[in-house]
Amino acid sequence: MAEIVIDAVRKAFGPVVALESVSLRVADGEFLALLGPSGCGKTTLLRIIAGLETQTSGRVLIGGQDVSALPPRKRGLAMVFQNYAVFPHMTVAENVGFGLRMSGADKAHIARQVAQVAALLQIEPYLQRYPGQLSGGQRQRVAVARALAIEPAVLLMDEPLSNLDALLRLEMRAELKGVLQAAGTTTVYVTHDQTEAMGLADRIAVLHAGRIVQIDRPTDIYRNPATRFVGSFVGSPPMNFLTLPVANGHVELGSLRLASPTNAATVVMGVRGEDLEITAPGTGFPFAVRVVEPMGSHTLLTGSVTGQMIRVVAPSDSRPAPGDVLHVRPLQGHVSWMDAATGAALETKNR
Amino acid sequence: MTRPGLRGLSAALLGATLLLAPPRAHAEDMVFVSTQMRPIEEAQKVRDTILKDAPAPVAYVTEDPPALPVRVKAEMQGGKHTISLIGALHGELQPLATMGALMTLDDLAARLKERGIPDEVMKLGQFGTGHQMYIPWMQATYLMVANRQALPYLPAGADINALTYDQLQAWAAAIQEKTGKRMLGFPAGPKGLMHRFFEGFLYPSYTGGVVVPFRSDDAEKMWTAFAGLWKTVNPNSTSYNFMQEPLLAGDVWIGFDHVARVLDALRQKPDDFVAFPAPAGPKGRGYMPVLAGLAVAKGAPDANGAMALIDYLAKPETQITTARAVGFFPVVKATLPPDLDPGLKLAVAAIAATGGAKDALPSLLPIGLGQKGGEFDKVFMDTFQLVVLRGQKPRAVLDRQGQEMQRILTETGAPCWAPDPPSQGACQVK
Amino acid sequence: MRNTRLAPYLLIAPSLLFLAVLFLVPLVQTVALAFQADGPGGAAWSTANFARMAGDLNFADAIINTFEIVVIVVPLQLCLALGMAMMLRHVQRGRDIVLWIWSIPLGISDLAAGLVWLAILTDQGYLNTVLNWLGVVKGPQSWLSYETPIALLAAIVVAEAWRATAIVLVILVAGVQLVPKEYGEAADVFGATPWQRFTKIMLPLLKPSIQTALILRTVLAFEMFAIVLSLGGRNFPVLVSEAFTWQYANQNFGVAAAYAVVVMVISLAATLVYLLALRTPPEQR
Amino acid sequence: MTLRRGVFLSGIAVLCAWVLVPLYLIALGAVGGRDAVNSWPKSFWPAELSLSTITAFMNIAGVWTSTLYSVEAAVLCMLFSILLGVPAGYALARFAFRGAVAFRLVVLLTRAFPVAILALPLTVSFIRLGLYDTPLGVGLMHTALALPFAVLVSASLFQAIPREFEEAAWVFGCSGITAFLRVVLPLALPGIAATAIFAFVISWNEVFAATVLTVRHKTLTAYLLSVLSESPLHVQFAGGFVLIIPSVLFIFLVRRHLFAMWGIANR
Repeated sequence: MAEIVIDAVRKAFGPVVALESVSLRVADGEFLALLGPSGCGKTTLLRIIAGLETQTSGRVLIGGQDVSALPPRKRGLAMVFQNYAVFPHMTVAENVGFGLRMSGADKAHIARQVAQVAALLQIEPYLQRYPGQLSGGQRQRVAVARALAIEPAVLLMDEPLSNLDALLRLEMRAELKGVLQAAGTTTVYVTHDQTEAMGLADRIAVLHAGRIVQIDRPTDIYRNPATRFVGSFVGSPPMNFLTLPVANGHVELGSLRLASPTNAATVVMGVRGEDLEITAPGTGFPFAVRVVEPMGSHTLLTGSVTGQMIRVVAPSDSRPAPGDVLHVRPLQGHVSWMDAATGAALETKNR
Repeated sequence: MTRPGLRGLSAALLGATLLLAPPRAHAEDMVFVSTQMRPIEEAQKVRDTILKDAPAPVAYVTEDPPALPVRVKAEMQGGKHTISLIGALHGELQPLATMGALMTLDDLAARLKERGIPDEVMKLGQFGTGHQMYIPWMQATYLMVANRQALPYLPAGADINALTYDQLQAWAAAIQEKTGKRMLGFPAGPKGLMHRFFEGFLYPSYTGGVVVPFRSDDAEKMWTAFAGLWKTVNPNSTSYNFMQEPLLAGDVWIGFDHVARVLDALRQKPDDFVAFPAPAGPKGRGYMPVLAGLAVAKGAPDANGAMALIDYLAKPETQITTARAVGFFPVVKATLPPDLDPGLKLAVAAIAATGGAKDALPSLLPIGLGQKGGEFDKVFMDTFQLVVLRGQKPRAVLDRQGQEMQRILTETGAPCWAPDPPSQGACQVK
Repeated sequence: MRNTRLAPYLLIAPSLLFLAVLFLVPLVQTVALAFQADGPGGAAWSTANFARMAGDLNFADAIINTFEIVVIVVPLQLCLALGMAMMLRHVQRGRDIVLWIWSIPLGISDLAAGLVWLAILTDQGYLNTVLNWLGVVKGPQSWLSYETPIALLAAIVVAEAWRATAIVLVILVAGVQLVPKEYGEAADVFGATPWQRFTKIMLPLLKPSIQTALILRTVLAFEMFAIVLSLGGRNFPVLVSEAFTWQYANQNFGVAAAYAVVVMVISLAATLVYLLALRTPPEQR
Repeated sequence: MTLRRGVFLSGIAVLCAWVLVPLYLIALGAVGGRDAVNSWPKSFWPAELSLSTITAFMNIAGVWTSTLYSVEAAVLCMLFSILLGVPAGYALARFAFRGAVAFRLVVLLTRAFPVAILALPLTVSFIRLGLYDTPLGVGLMHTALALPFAVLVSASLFQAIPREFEEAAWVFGCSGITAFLRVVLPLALPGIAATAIFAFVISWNEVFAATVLTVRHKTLTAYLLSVLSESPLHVQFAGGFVLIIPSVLFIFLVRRHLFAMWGIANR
């Protein structure tokens, strides 16, 4: 088992900078998700850890050893690829035992290990089949089994669930979490799906434009986004943002008067849709409903406040008609403030 | 799906390793390269009958005439000799002698004296050097063959063994008139020997020479006459390489070619065909005797074996076998047995009639042209193409082609050969 | 991957070296040979070989014949192959077999193809047998002589079309497979006729394949040699057969090289024309 | 069956016949012997099925040895094309390197030339190098013809193999070379085998260079070109027929890969 330290790693492809000086520490046995939109550099970072890509500068340490100059095979890690990369010309058993064969393990050990992970991932019936005869979900299991078979100190996963359909993804997510918790492997998991990251990870590192903008436990990321970007990327629906003028250290919104953490001319107020409650007229701010989407567990209302679009998660029995004007107000203590210019979160007193 | 591919590749690799070591089982056989008897069926007869009783195993290899000097030169330069014995025409051996690629065979010539090779023939093998460069091997010439169906159309009073070009034309014209078909054929295809017809038959017959009178008034008349004759010639002639095929197929009734290239027709249907000498022109009955000789390459891997083989090939029995098999005739004193097959008999009679004709005018193969032999032949074929096939005026064509011919002769410095009068230095077109 | 910088160069080095030795060197040699002639005191630069080539009685014919063949055969093969490729899309059962049969000529040498058609077109060949039976001709008739240049040209065109349409077909079928069916279906939905679907959707998308096929076919057509020799003999000189004759029969390497240079220049020019005329703008890729 | 379908199917049939009937006719010419070749009018059925012409042809000295030389040259061509072409194709497919475009261009450029013509000056160099008149020399010349295809086709074969397979192999303990041998090569092998066979066919069929570069060790095509024109028609037809048979078989072997190969070679 090993701790991963990423020390000021920078990666540039010619003039294009993919990663700007990223530093990160993944504790032994920890499950870290790298979350971000496509093109943010999360896969590049994962590939640098794996040794498939060479950083322009900086170091990668695994288990205290500097592996920056080592080829992938000498880094003692395993990886699950986005398209699984299950070798089509080998049987499932040969695939699962591949890493062990490469390390020169004896046959009995390989057989034992293959049987064990196959049982864990429920792929025993397919061991003698070729990957071409398997479904996507089964291939995914094989890819994970192949990674776990070598009992790696570090497991890297690159969007392993993105090629599965929604239902299968949910199922595999739960299974993966169970298996990995039992194995206690240090895991770095790349995804652009925030629910996957929230559900699986001990901690989430949110990447944006080649930088880590926030690294925290999932609930903290959700509750207290470090930037406007994090708020809008994590959570469904994304956080609402209202740009409001500041007067005398306060902002006014309908009948609300809230203390602003800044004295700049404007400030951004961030509040999640489920943290807005519908109140009687005169107590909140007016919200003109445009679209009503009954979702079963709740009703999603889209409308505008002072000309800016927000979404409100209302109870499922609430059925306003488009065009209605409701009054809403944020729950106590569930408001985030961001700098209007930089989008960075501002410290608030009532935290 | 990868399995068959894998197996295929490994099979291929296995095959490759086997093949990369080509069989050298016959590597020790003495190599006998020949520009004669090249067509596969003839070559096969050489191997199966003529060389069957050879003193030692022989690898008989055929070679296109132009390629022979290239190959001999390459072996000389490379220092890696494979050829022991060379069989080629007189004119093809001469450049090799000039190149210094041939061993002198004076002792062998002396030993073979009692075989009865005529002195003047033996002497040709010295190229005027005083040393024997090759031993005469066998001889042949060209002749005409006609289908018996054509005989009724022969012009009145014409003797088939003393035909003239005018009579030939009248004959072919009569056939065309009666049958509506042009039944006279010449081997004017890419591999045909049409140029020999011009060099050895037409030119001497009309002009008494080949090079010197190339652009003479006689030549001009000759071409005009030949263009007239050509009107009665089967148009497929420019594709014929061998006349025996169209003769057998009945595409032509009258054909001219090397004896070896009509022999098959005579043999297969001796009752259908007659053979006779080529026609005569105003200056005589031009004909080209073909003499092939045997030479030993300098640096030959097996010079003694080569000489032993020459000895064997120059035996009267072998010479008769050769005549039977491929239609080349003995140079040594040998009486052809009376039990010759009828086709061969027809050829023998025709050849005897050719050489023995009162007006016979022998014309040698070009000599001393070396690698330019091909271009020399091209001069005649180009003239033929321009005058006869494209209908250009002979005078202008002859003047232009005459310059071309002079260029070749000047570049090679080849002196005149018979029937042109001997020259000092390069032969000159008048 | 420490050594990625050097690795690709090490990998291409052998083939690059090979092409340099067996392609560039002889290329330069050909040009040099063509522009040299034996003068007094060894070889000297001259255009004498080209003068001899141009002055030869077969030169004009060879140029005309070569171009005639290319101009007739290449478009013919393209149309034929396009038709076949389009037909193949609608073959359901036995597509494999049909495809195999149609691509058989791909493996047949031009020498063999020439012989095949010689068997059909000789005086006593199968064509005349059929024509005789139909009453078109009476008895054997010659098609391949210098007196029937049109028939001879037609014979060579037919033989070439028979032999080398397969390569165009294969390239086009491969190209067709790269075009998603949805494009045609979309056009269909929007009311395009089959002909419009072909001309407006399939042809433009096939442009790269057509370009490849045209370049390859044209270059190979300029190289044509054995088929002409078997069918036409000396009645139908083309550039490469003349180069061959000068090299092999006439033993004049300089004039042969001059012919080679002419063939190469024409081929290269044709390739450039195709590249420019059938360019696909990068934004449409 | 509708009328349209009928027209369509007969079109297919006509085109199949267009390919097959000439092959049948030369087969007739090959088995018929001299009499059949000279007969008129021709019969479209073999009068008697005799393989005597073909066996006679195959027994002619020189045919077997030249067949052997043909195979030797073709196998060498195949090996060289693969050994030289596959690494270059791999480099083009997997590495972005300075000069890749130029290299691709050089390879493509060789296709814009009638390469066989280059055999003319090569006679001189080959004589000097001792390669003249050897199957090795012919194989080398034919490699120049086949190499561009081998490079471009193998490049596209490798491009079609996801890079992740290789990366997975690296991660699971392979070096660059073992990953190539254990993972990439097995996947590309069918395509490479097809390319090899195609190189074989190119060499087997090539006449011009083979004729110019050889004297005694002629390949079968070159041998036939020189002797056939001096042979009677029935022997010519037998020779042509013998040339065709292996080609037809080879095309059958590679038929599945033919299209994939060429489709990608387009680029």
